[in-house]
Amino acid sequence: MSELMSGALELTGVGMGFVFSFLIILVGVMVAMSAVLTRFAPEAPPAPAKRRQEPQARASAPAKVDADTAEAIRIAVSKYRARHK
Amino acid sequence: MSELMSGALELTGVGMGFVFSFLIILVGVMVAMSAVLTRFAPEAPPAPAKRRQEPQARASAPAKVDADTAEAIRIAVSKYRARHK
Amino acid sequence: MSELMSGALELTGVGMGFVFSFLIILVGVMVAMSAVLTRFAPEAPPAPAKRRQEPQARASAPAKVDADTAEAIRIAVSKYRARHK
Amino acid sequence: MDKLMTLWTGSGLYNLSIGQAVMILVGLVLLYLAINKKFEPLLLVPIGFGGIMANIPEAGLALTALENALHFGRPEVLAALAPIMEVDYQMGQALTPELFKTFKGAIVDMDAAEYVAASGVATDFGYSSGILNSFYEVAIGSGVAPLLIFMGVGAMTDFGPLLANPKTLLLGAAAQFGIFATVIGAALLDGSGLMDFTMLEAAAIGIIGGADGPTSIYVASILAPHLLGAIAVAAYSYMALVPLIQPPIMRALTTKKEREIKMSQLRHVSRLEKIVFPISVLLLTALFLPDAAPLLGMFCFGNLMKECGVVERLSDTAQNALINIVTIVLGLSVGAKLSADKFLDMQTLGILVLGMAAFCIGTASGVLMAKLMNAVTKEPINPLIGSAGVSAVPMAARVSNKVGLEANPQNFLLMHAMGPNVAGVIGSAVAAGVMIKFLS
Amino acid sequence: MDKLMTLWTGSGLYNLSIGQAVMILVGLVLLYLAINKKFEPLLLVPIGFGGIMANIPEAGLALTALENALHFGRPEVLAALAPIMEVDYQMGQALTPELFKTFKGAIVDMDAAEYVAASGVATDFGYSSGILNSFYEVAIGSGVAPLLIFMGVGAMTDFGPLLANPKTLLLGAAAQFGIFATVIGAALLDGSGLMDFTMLEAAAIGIIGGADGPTSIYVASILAPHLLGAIAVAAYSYMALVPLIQPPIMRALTTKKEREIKMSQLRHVSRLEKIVFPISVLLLTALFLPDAAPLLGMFCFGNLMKECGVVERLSDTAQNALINIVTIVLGLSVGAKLSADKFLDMQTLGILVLGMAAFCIGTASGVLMAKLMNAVTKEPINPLIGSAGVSAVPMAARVSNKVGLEANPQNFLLMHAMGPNVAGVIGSAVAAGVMIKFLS
Amino acid sequence: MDKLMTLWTGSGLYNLSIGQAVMILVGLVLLYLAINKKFEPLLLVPIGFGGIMANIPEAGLALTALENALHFGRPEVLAALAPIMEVDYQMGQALTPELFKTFKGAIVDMDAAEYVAASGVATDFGYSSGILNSFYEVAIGSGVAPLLIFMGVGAMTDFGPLLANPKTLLLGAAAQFGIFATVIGAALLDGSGLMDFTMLEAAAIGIIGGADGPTSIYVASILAPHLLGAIAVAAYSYMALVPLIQPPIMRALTTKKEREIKMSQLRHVSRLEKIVFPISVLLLTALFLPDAAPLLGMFCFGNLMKECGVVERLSDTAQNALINIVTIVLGLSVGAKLSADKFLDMQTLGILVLGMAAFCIGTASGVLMAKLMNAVTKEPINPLIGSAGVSAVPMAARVSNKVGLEANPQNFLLMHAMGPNVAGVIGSAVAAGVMIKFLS
Ligand code: NA
Ligand code: NA
Ligand code: NA
Repeated sequence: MSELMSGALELTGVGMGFVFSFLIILVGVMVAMSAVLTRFAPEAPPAPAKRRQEPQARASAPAKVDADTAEAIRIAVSKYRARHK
Repeated sequence: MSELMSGALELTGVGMGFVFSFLIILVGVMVAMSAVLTRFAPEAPPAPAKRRQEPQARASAPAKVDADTAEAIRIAVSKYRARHK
Repeated sequence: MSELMSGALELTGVGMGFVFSFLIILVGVMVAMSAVLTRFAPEAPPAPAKRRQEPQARASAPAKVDADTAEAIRIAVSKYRARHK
Repeated sequence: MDKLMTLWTGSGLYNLSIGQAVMILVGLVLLYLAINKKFEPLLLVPIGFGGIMANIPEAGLALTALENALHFGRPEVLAALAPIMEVDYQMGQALTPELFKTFKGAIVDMDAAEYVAASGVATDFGYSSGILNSFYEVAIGSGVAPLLIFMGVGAMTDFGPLLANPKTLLLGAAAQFGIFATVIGAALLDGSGLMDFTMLEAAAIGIIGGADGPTSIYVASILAPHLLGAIAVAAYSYMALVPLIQPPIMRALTTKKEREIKMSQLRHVSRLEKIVFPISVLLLTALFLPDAAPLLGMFCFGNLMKECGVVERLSDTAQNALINIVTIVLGLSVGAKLSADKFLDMQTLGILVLGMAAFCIGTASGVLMAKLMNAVTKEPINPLIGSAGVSAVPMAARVSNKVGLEANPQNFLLMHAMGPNVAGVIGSAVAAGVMIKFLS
Repeated sequence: MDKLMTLWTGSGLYNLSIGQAVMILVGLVLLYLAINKKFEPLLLVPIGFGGIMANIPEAGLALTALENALHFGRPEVLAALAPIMEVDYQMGQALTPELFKTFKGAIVDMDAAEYVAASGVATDFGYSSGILNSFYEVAIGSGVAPLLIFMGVGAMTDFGPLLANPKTLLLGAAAQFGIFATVIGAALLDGSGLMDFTMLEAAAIGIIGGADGPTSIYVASILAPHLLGAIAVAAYSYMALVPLIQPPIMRALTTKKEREIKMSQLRHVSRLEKIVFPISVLLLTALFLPDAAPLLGMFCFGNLMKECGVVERLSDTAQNALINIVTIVLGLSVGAKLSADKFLDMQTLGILVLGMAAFCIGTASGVLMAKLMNAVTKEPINPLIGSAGVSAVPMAARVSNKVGLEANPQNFLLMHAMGPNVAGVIGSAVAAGVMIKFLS
Repeated sequence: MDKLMTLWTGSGLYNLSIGQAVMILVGLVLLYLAINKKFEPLLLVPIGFGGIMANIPEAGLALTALENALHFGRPEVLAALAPIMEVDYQMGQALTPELFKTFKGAIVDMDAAEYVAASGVATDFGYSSGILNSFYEVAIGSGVAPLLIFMGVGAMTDFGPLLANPKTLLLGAAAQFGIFATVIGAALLDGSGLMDFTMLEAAAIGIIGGADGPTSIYVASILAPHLLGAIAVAAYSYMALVPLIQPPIMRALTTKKEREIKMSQLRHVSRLEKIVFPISVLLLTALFLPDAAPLLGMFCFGNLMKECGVVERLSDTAQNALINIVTIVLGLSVGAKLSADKFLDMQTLGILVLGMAAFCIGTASGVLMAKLMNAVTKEPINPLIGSAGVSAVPMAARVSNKVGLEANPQNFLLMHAMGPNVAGVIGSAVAAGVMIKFLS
């Protein structure tokens, strides 16, 4: 077996082993973290959760207005069109 | 005649010659290209053409809405003003 | 007194002196500038001032429209809501 | 007349080599694929255009100042360079092609001090490096561009589906087998005598199977910069071909019944979990694989900016202005590596074949891993989401969804496939770290 | 087995020093403060994350190529470096901790030519500088990043309130006493034998009292780069703490009656005045304090772009894409200076204590100056706006407003406090110029 | 007292030379023109402000580390530099103005290695390069900034009108005669003995007639960097003056009847044609004029990004964030070349006169070419669109339209003038390539 081939095989073994080990540990950490967070820092139920996000919601605020705006405009436009058809 | 002057004249001759040659060739290429494209890849008639452009028209879509919006708003505003004057 | 301490005291004296001198001169310059500008390049009264800004107001134009728009929309939305409640 | 002659002998038409003509065609093909076939256009438009620019004869846009000086090969310049580059040449000696080859070969043999000195001589004689070369040095030579793009990708990635179902990380792990199988494939090709690969080259080619552009470019720039052009082109082309490559493999390895498996709805993931996740990944990287720290660190930083919710303006810039600027420069830089003498080589053919194999094997591994997990665990997994483990975000997840819908029109797998999909990004970065650890 | 061993001996867990572990914790605390307590998150998120990355063992992300070469300390590399760095070492000699200390100490003793040569050797052996180090060199080593941020800040600053009431500039001048008092404090601490400070270090620490991030970083990078990490962290943390630090001092130094003082409405400021103002400041700087020209020049340039009204697109970019990109890079660069050996030091403790003192003294000076002005001039000034003279824009002005509202719910001080607030920015830059003039 | 003295002897007022005072006035005039008269403000605001900053005495913002070291001229620094710079000086020798002149003259005589060594010595003594100099090196010294701006301009250019009427390319060709006539003019001025110009300088000045900022800066940075400041200022000022310069010439060379010529409506141009066009230009450049490849390549790349329709986000960034950032840095960099010793020179006067001549001759050539084409071809061309061939996009096209409307209020020439207008951009870049080919 060539040196390159033995090197490739060794790299494959160590590499896949390490990738799996790392991601399995990560699975463990994620599960543990979720458990801890759910227990000690439970997210408030939906409604208050929304409220909590508000202080920093400035960026998304326009989007919200837009929904209303869109409706208002849709109505205004349809009226306008109806009148000018 | 100074060396600088003879250099300048030569540069002018070669330069203008080259600029014209290059752009004349480019004219030829453009004419040929348009002929080839019109022949072998004719653009669909206006209506389908519009449809073809739509997938990527997201960027210009707001502009279109704006036109309608603007009218709607103009009307709404004038009404509002009429009422509050 | 350590060398560091004497250096620190000297730096403080010179530094605060310079900061105050610089800013006092700046106060003088600002007062003089305002006086000169008010005298020789008085800003037109509010209305014309507005007009003067218009040529380059493209960037701020939307803001202006927005004020009107906002009102129009507020009305439209409230009407819409009233009707759909 | 003299000047006209100069114009003609300095023109591209007079100097065009066959290799350059072919590479210009390759560039045009890449542009065609990008524009007409929508093959990852964000990268392939700049790469294709840069490839054409790099092959403009005499312009030297992709060459360093020293390479430009050698290309024009004026005797006095060569004579000044000869002692520094330790080439046996004296003014007046014939300028044979062998001589130029010797000079070009001597570039890589110089140490840093000699290289600086030789570049200084080239500068003294008025040569400068081409614009694409400048872009390459700043963007890829420094390693900065792929990392900044990875940061932007992090800022666009939602780990919610992965957090809701952590075990899909294993699918992302399994799919990395494509990477290492390709290294073995390169060793086989090398053994067959058809083409030569070193271990470094084999590893750099394998990473194509990771299906992550920035990771591929980062690894190639460290392990085998001379193959960077071909590797980047292969990586992005195959990512664009995912919808063609994957479905047959997925269908071949699964039964209709397996493809119809419905997965339970994903649980809600809290904001706090999403904030803690990138920090956890960073800490694990710090503890277990420092060599993956540049890639995973920047990726997690981008993701943290997105999720923490207090730096929206930085997150927005990372996802837009910054990543776009870097993409333009990176694409042109990759194009700079598409010069004829580096690309038109049997190795490039090998890269294309091996890269394709890497994708196929990775897809298969992901699907098979899902089947294995089904055999072991209770909660059923639709094996179609395994193929998404190669990453190629979000294309591979969409492919899983589409093949799933074919089997059962009510079975929406997209969100489930996003888990392994982003897991594949982490998996490839880990694999990259292992390779850099052992080989660089 | 061999490779597994390499993986383990190269892992972070195996190499983690106590200092690094502590610094990673410090990074996590900074992230917590930034994300959960909203402590200047735009800077502290990147600084905290960068701090963690900088302390990943073996990754060397914050080290130069030469430092990385010394860290791994292969005998052949050391032997090649020894003559250049004038260290007494020969191949085969024992690699004692003292030897490494000698090598590391020799870095600062080299002149520019030797440093280039040594770095070249490190590069020849395959070492490269870490990504955070590259960011640091480009962003802070060149001095460019704090200046570009200052330009962006200028483009966001409205000098209207200051122009309407120019004498509030004096409040911004008085508050700079915090800076110089801190220098005296550092001298006292040094005299007490508790910790050592040089004049340069004392000055760099004092500038924390200026309460301007970019100014602090700029001055620290010139006068005491080794303290930059601690200084930047202190500066931004205390700026975030302004709402806690200032009110007690403000209340202690004022009577209820003083806090209730109503100030007359600010006059309208014309567009032309706002255009002429940054140019005037630039010219005064040119005439009287050229050393403040980089800081004040870029600041005034940003402000002129904003006010002149004809380059909106440049002004927008300076306030958004550009400042965001620079903030990301600057934050990570500052993080690079949070390595254990530079941060875990008695000096850092001194910096934290002195920085806090600087803020308190600056606040008090501003308030007292306002009271002094009230005693001298006719038009009454609410002394609460004096505290805004430390800058920390716009936080300090908001604090003035809030404390004012407590005393009289109808008394809105915000606009009046914006005058001294932006005056403080100019004042700190002037103080920085004086320090650079005498000490660099 | 000592420190006060230092402050005074280090102040700008104490050190201000007459030249610097004049240049600061020039900077203020540029700001006035930019802000009040709307003279190309995007460039002239940064250039004017940078010009003022560059002339702040003692600040050295536009100087390299070596220039700063020479400026302060401490004997020990000079003694260390003397052997490297091959200047005859020994410690203790009198510091005469001649000595400083010799030192400054020696800067350009050093080769690259000596320059690095001398800069290293300056760094060792604590001198660093000013911020404007850093910007200059990065933005213009590398050639990158004008090319990136050209890319952004390409992404904003619509070649539709040119594609609809290809023969208007000839108008863009004819207008380049302004460039070459100026070279002859410079030779005449040189012959007259009034001022001296080299061939390189004459060519760099001529390119002002191309009426394209980035092209002018790119060519000047290669052929005559010492004239860059004056050339850039002239180029942008005259572009702003196009509405004043062109109409009299246009009216003088045409009859009312010619000005009333109506042109037939432009045909529709397909998307595919627009995509193929930039690629065609790139290929022609590759074949015939590789030296124009950097300029035309980047220009075509920008245009392709715009037209291909699949990389909107890159195209948007090229037209906004990227071009704005580069404009800020480029403008300040150009300002760095407005130092008194380089700008206050008879040559600058010559540049201003010749630049104006270039614009006038170019305008006339374009108009005359249109008349010639009318004499030869069937389809009538309104000669007023010929003047748009100088480029100055889109100002010159608007001027054509306006003068046309004066003659016939129903005659809208704007779209017809856009053809020669963008053709002028290509024409200037080709002329630039020819000059670089023969002279660099
Ligand atoms: Na992957
Ligand atoms: Na301040
Ligand atoms: Na032109």
